[in-house]
Amino acid sequence: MEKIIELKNISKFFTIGGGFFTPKKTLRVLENLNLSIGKGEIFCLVGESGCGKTTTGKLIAGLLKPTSGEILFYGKDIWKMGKEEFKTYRRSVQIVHQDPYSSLNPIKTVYDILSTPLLKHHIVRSNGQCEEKISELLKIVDLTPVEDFIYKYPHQLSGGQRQRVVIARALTLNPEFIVADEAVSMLDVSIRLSIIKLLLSLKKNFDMTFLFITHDLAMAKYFGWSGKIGVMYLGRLVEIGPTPKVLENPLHPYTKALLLAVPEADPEVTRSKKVMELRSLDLPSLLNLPPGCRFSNRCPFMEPGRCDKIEPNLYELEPEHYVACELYGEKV
Amino acid sequence: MVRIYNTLKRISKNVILRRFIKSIFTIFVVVSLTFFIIRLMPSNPIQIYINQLISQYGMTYKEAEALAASLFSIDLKKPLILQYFDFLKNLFRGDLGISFLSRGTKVTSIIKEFLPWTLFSVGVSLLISFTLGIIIGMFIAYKRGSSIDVIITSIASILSSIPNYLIGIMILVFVGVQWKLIPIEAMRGSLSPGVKPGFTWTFIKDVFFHASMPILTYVISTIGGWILTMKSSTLSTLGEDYVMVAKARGLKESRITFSYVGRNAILPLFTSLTISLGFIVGGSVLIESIFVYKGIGWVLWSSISSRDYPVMQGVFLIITVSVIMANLLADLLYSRLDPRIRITGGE
Amino acid sequence: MDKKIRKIHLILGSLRDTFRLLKRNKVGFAGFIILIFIILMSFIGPYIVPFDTTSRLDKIYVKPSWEHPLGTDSQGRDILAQIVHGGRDVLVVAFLTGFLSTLIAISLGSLSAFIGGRFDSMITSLADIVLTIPHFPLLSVLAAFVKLKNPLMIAFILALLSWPGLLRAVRAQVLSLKERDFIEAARALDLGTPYIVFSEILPNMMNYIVISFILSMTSAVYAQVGLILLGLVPLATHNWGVMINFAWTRGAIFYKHSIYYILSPIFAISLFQWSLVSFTRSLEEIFNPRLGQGA
Amino acid sequence: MENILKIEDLYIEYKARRGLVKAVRGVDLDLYKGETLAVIGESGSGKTTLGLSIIKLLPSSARISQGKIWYQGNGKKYEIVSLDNSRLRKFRWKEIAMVFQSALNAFNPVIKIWDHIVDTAESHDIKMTREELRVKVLELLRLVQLDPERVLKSYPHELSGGMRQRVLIALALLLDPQIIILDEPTTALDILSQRSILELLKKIKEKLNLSIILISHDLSLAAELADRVAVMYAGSLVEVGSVYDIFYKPLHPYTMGLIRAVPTVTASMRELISIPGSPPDLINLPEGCKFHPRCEYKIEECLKEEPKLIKASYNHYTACIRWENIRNGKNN
Repeated sequence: MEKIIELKNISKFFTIGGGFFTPKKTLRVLENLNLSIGKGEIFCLVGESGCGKTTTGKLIAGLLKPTSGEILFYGKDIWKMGKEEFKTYRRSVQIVHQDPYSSLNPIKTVYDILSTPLLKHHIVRSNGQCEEKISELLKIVDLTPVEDFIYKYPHQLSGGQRQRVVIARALTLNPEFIVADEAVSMLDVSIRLSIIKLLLSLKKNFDMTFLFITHDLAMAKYFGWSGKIGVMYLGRLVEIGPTPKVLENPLHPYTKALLLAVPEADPEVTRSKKVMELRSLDLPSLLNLPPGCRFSNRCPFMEPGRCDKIEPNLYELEPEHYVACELYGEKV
Repeated sequence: MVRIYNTLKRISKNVILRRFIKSIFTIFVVVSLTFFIIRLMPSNPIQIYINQLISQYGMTYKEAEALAASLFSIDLKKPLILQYFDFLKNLFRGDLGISFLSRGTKVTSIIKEFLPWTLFSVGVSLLISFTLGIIIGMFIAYKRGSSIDVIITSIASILSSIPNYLIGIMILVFVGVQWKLIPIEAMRGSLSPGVKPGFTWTFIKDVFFHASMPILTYVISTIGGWILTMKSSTLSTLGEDYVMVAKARGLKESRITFSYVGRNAILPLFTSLTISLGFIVGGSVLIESIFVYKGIGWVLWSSISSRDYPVMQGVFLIITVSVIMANLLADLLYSRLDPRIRITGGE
Repeated sequence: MDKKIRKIHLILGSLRDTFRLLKRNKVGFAGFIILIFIILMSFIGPYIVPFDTTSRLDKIYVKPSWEHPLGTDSQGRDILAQIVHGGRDVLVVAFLTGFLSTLIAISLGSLSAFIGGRFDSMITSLADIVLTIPHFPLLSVLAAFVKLKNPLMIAFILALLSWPGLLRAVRAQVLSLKERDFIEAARALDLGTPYIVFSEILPNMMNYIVISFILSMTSAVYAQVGLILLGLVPLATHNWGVMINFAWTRGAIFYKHSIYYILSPIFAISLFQWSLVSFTRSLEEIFNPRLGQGA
Repeated sequence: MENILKIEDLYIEYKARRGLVKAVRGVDLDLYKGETLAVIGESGSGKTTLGLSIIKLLPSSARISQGKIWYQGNGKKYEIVSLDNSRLRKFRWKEIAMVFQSALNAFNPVIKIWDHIVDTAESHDIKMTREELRVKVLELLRLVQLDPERVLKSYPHELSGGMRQRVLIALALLLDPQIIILDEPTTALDILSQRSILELLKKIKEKLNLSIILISHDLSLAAELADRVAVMYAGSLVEVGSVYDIFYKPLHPYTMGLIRAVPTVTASMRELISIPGSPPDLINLPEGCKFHPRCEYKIEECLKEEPKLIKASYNHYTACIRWENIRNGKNN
C-alpha cells in the first residue's frame, strides 16, 4: 500500500507564559511520534483528553508546525515543500472538527460556506456550475431536498445537519485525506451512527483515507475495524496495530486498562468485566511527567528500576502490531 | 547569571511583586513622558518663560535662563539626556522644582498642601458610591423585572451617562443658586479661615462642609455605573452552577446571598474600580474647579491657566502616581479576595 | 441573478430582524430615535433654523415664548438656535474620535493577537499604561502646549488616549475567534489570510466594534466639553461646550434668570450621551441575547 | 416493593422567546427503596428537567403546570411540588441530594472545600460538633478515595475534575440522604476517571442501601449501574422496565433503535442500524406519537393519539401501540 502520510520522530512542545512578567513553561504535548497511514486506510487514534491526539491531527492537517521531526506527504516533507506543492497537499487534507456549532461561521449561509472554496480555487467556472456542484455535495451528505438547506444559516440547522454541512465543506476541494477529530462525539446518540455511516460511504465511494480521532473505543472499533488503531497516552503512542488485533488482544497495560474500564451498552458484558486496579487515579500533568514510561506511576505491572527509568522502545510482537512497553523486552 | 535568572524567576512567580514592579515601571514611563513633553513640545515652556522674563523684566538672556533653570532644577546647558538624568535624580530626592507664580514655593509643598483634600473627597465618595452601588445593584438583580428594578435601572443609566461636571453645574445651579439651599460662596476652598486642623468637632464638620458638594457630585455621577455593573455581575453569578448546587444543598438564603453570590459578583467590579479611580481623580480637575474646592485638581487647572509649568508638571505627576498606587491597592485587594489569582498567578 | 435577489432579500430580512429586536427594548429604541433626531437636528437643523448673532439688548434673558422656545441669552440671542447650531462640532469630534480610536484599536489589536510574542506583550503593556494614566489631567496638560485649533486635531489627541479599552476587547476577540474551528477549516481550505481576516473574523466582531465605537464617542464628548469648559480649547465657534463655558466664566450660573441658557446645552449633551449609551445597551442585548432579562 | 418516590402525571413548561417549551409531559414514575433507576434520553428529552423537579430546583423560566411528586422516607411523607420554600430548603440534600453534571463548577471558587462542608452541615442544623463533623467527613473522603487532609484545605480550582466529582459525591452523602440523583456524573471525565467513579458508585450502592436516580444520555452507564431503566423521548417516558428487559427485549421502536445504533467494544462486531431523522422541536411537537416521523413501525393510528405507557409484562411498560409486533419481530 502506498503511504499517504508518514510521521517521523515528531515532537510538539508548547510554551506557555513568557510575557514580560510571566514565567515560561514548556508543555511536551507530543514526543517522538512515528506512524504511517496508507492510501485508502482508516487509522484510528484513541486516547483520553489531553493525550495529544488532537495536536497530532492538526499536525497532519498542516495547521501546526512540529517542533522537530518530519511529516511526509507521499514521501515529501510538507514543511520543505515549495509553494505550489504545499498548496496541493493542503487541499488534499481536510479536517472535520468535533463541535458543529463552532466549526461553521454563524453569519454565513450554507451556500456561502460551500461556494467560497469552490470559487476561490476555480473548481467551478461559473455561478451556475457552482450551484450545481453545491447541490451535488449536499446530496452526497444527504441534505435533501437541497433547496431546504442551501440558503439556511447554521443556527437554523440541527447538530447533525450542521455536521453534514461541515463534511460537505471538507469535500469541496476533492481531498484524499480527512482528519475527523471527535467528529461525532458532540452529537446525540441517535444521530452519531448516521454520520459515521456517511463517513464510511465516503471511504467506499471515493477511496478516501481517514485519520479518525476519538476517545470512544466502541466508535473506533466500528469505524476502523478494517484499518489500524493507535493508542496514545500523554503524548506518546503506546500501541499500534490492526484494529481487531489491538482490541481483541491488547498488549500495553494502558490499552488493557482502557478496554477493561470502558462501560458498554450491554448489561451482561459490562457487568462481567474485571476492572484493572491502577496504582494512581490521577493523570499526571504534562508539566510534571514521570520519568521512564509515562504510565509507570499508574501501571499495576510496573517494575521498579526499569519502567520508571528507561524510555520504552517500540516492540513488534506480532506482524504490524507494535507496543511501547519494556515488559515485553525479553520476549522479542 | 544563574542567580539573577533564579531571582527573576522567583519574582515572576510572585503575583504581588509582579504587580508592584509593573506599577513602578508605569510610573517611570509617565515620568519620562512628562519630562519629554515639557522639553520637546513645539512651545517649549522653559523657552517661553525665558522669553517672558526677558520681555517683562528686561533681563538678559543669561539671567533669564539661569532663573528658569533654577526654577525647574535643571541645567539647561547640558545635553537633553543628561538633563533627563538630573531630572530623575531630583525627582528621586523629592525635588519637583519651584513654582513660577509664587516664587520660592516648592512644588512639593504645594502638593503636600492640596493633595490630601482631593484624596479625602475622592476616597470618601468612592467608598459611599461603591458600597451603595453594590447593595442597590444586588438588590435589583434579585428583584429583576419588577417595577423597582425598572425604575432604578433607568435612573442609574441616566446618571451614568451624564458627564460628572454637568451634574456638578446642575447642583450648583439648582441647589446653590435657584433654590438657595446651600451657601455656595462660603463653601469654597477646602477649609474655612481660622479653623485649626485637629481632631475636633469643628474641624471635622468644616472639612465635610467644604467637601460636601464635590462628594455629592462624585457619588451621583458614579453610583449609576456601580449599580448597573453590580446588577449584571450578580445576574451572571446567579446563573453559575455553584449557586444552583448551593440551593440544592439546602443552604440558607442569607448564606447563598452573601458568600456565594455576593462575594463572587463583587470580584469583577474590582477591575472597574481601577478604571473608575483614574476617571474620578482625573475628573477632580473639573469638579474642584466648578466648586472652587481647593484640592490638587483645582491646583492643576489654575497652574494650567496661569502657565505655571513646574507646578503643572509636578501636580500631573502626583495625580498619575496616586492613581497608579490606588490601582495597585485595588489589585492587591482583589488578589486577597480571589484565591485563584492569589495562588496560581492567573494561569 | 436570482441568487443576487435572494441575497438582497436575506440582508433586508436580517436588517428588519435587527430593527424588530431593537424595537423590543423600549429604552434602547427611544435612545435610537433620539440619537437620529440629534444627528438630524445638528446637521440639517442649521439650514432650517437661522442663527442671528446680533445682540438685542432689549431681549436679554427673555423667558421661553413662541418666538424663543428656550428663551434668550445674555445678549438677547435665541437659545434654541444656538442649540441647533452648536451640536455639529461636538458630534463631528465625537465621531472622528470614535473612528480614529476604533481604527487604531482594530489594527493594533488584531496584529497583536496574530503576531503574539514580544510584540503582543509590548502592545498590551502600552495599552495598560495608557489606560492607567488619568486622561483628563493629561489632556489638560497637553492642551497647555498644543493649540487644539481644529476638530481633527482634538479628535486625534482624544483617540490617542481612548484606544486601549477597545484594543483589549478586539485582541481577546481575535484570539478566541482565531481558535474557532471555522477559522481552522478556512485555513485547511487554503482560503488565504486576507479572506480569513476580512471575511471570517472581522464580520464576527462587528458588534464589538460598533459598541466600542459608540462608547468611545461618549468619552470623546466628555473630554471635549470638559476641556472647553475649563477654557483649554480656543473658543472659536458656538457649540454646546462653549455655551456652558460662557455660562460659567461670565457668571451666568449665578444669575437666576439665566437658567434656560445654562440648562439647554447641559440637557442637549446629557441627552446625546444618554441616547448613545442606551442605544449601545440595546445593541448589546441584541448581539448577546443571554445578557437580556430572561429568555 | 416499597415506594420511596412517586411522580404522578407531571407536566413542566419553559418560557422561551419562540414559545412554550414542553419539557416534561405527563410523566408517571416510581422509585423503589434501594434501587438504581436510570433515566435515559438525548439532549432535549427533558431528563434533566425531570431530575431538577424532584428537588424543585427549576430555573425561574420553568413552571410545573400539573402533577405531584410524593416522597416517603425517614418515616416522613411529603408532596414536593407544594412544599413551601423554607421546608423545601430543609428537605433538599437532607432527604434527596443531587450530584450535578458540571461538578467542575459546582463549588464556590472563593471558599475552601472544608467551608463547603461546614456550610452544608450548618444550614441543616446537624447536631454535631466540629470535631464529629470532621471525623465523618474524613471517613467519607476516604470512601471516595481522596486524601482527606489535603482536599479539605484546598480551594476548588486546586483539584482536578475527577477529584471534584468525588468530593461532590462525598458531600452528597454528608447528611445521609435517602435518594441521590446523579445527573450525567461522568460526562466530562476521562475513561479511567469515569471508571473509578463508577466503581465508587457501585461501592456506595452496596454499602449504603441508597435509592439512586441516574440521569444520562449514555446507554452504557445504565447498563453498568441500573436496576431499572426509564427511556425518555420528547418530554415523556416511552419505555420503563428492568435493565435486562430494556437492553435485551426492548418494546419501543425508539429504545430498540438506540440499542441497535450503539456500538460495543468487547462484544463481537455486528452491523449497526441508525435511526433516521432527528429529534423533534419541543415547541412544535408532531401530532400523535412523538416518535412517528422516525419510526419504522408507524401505522396510521400512531398519528392520531399519543400512546400512554401500557403494561406489556411484569414491571415492563411501553408507550407504543405496536409493542406486540415489536416483540414478535413482525412489522406489517
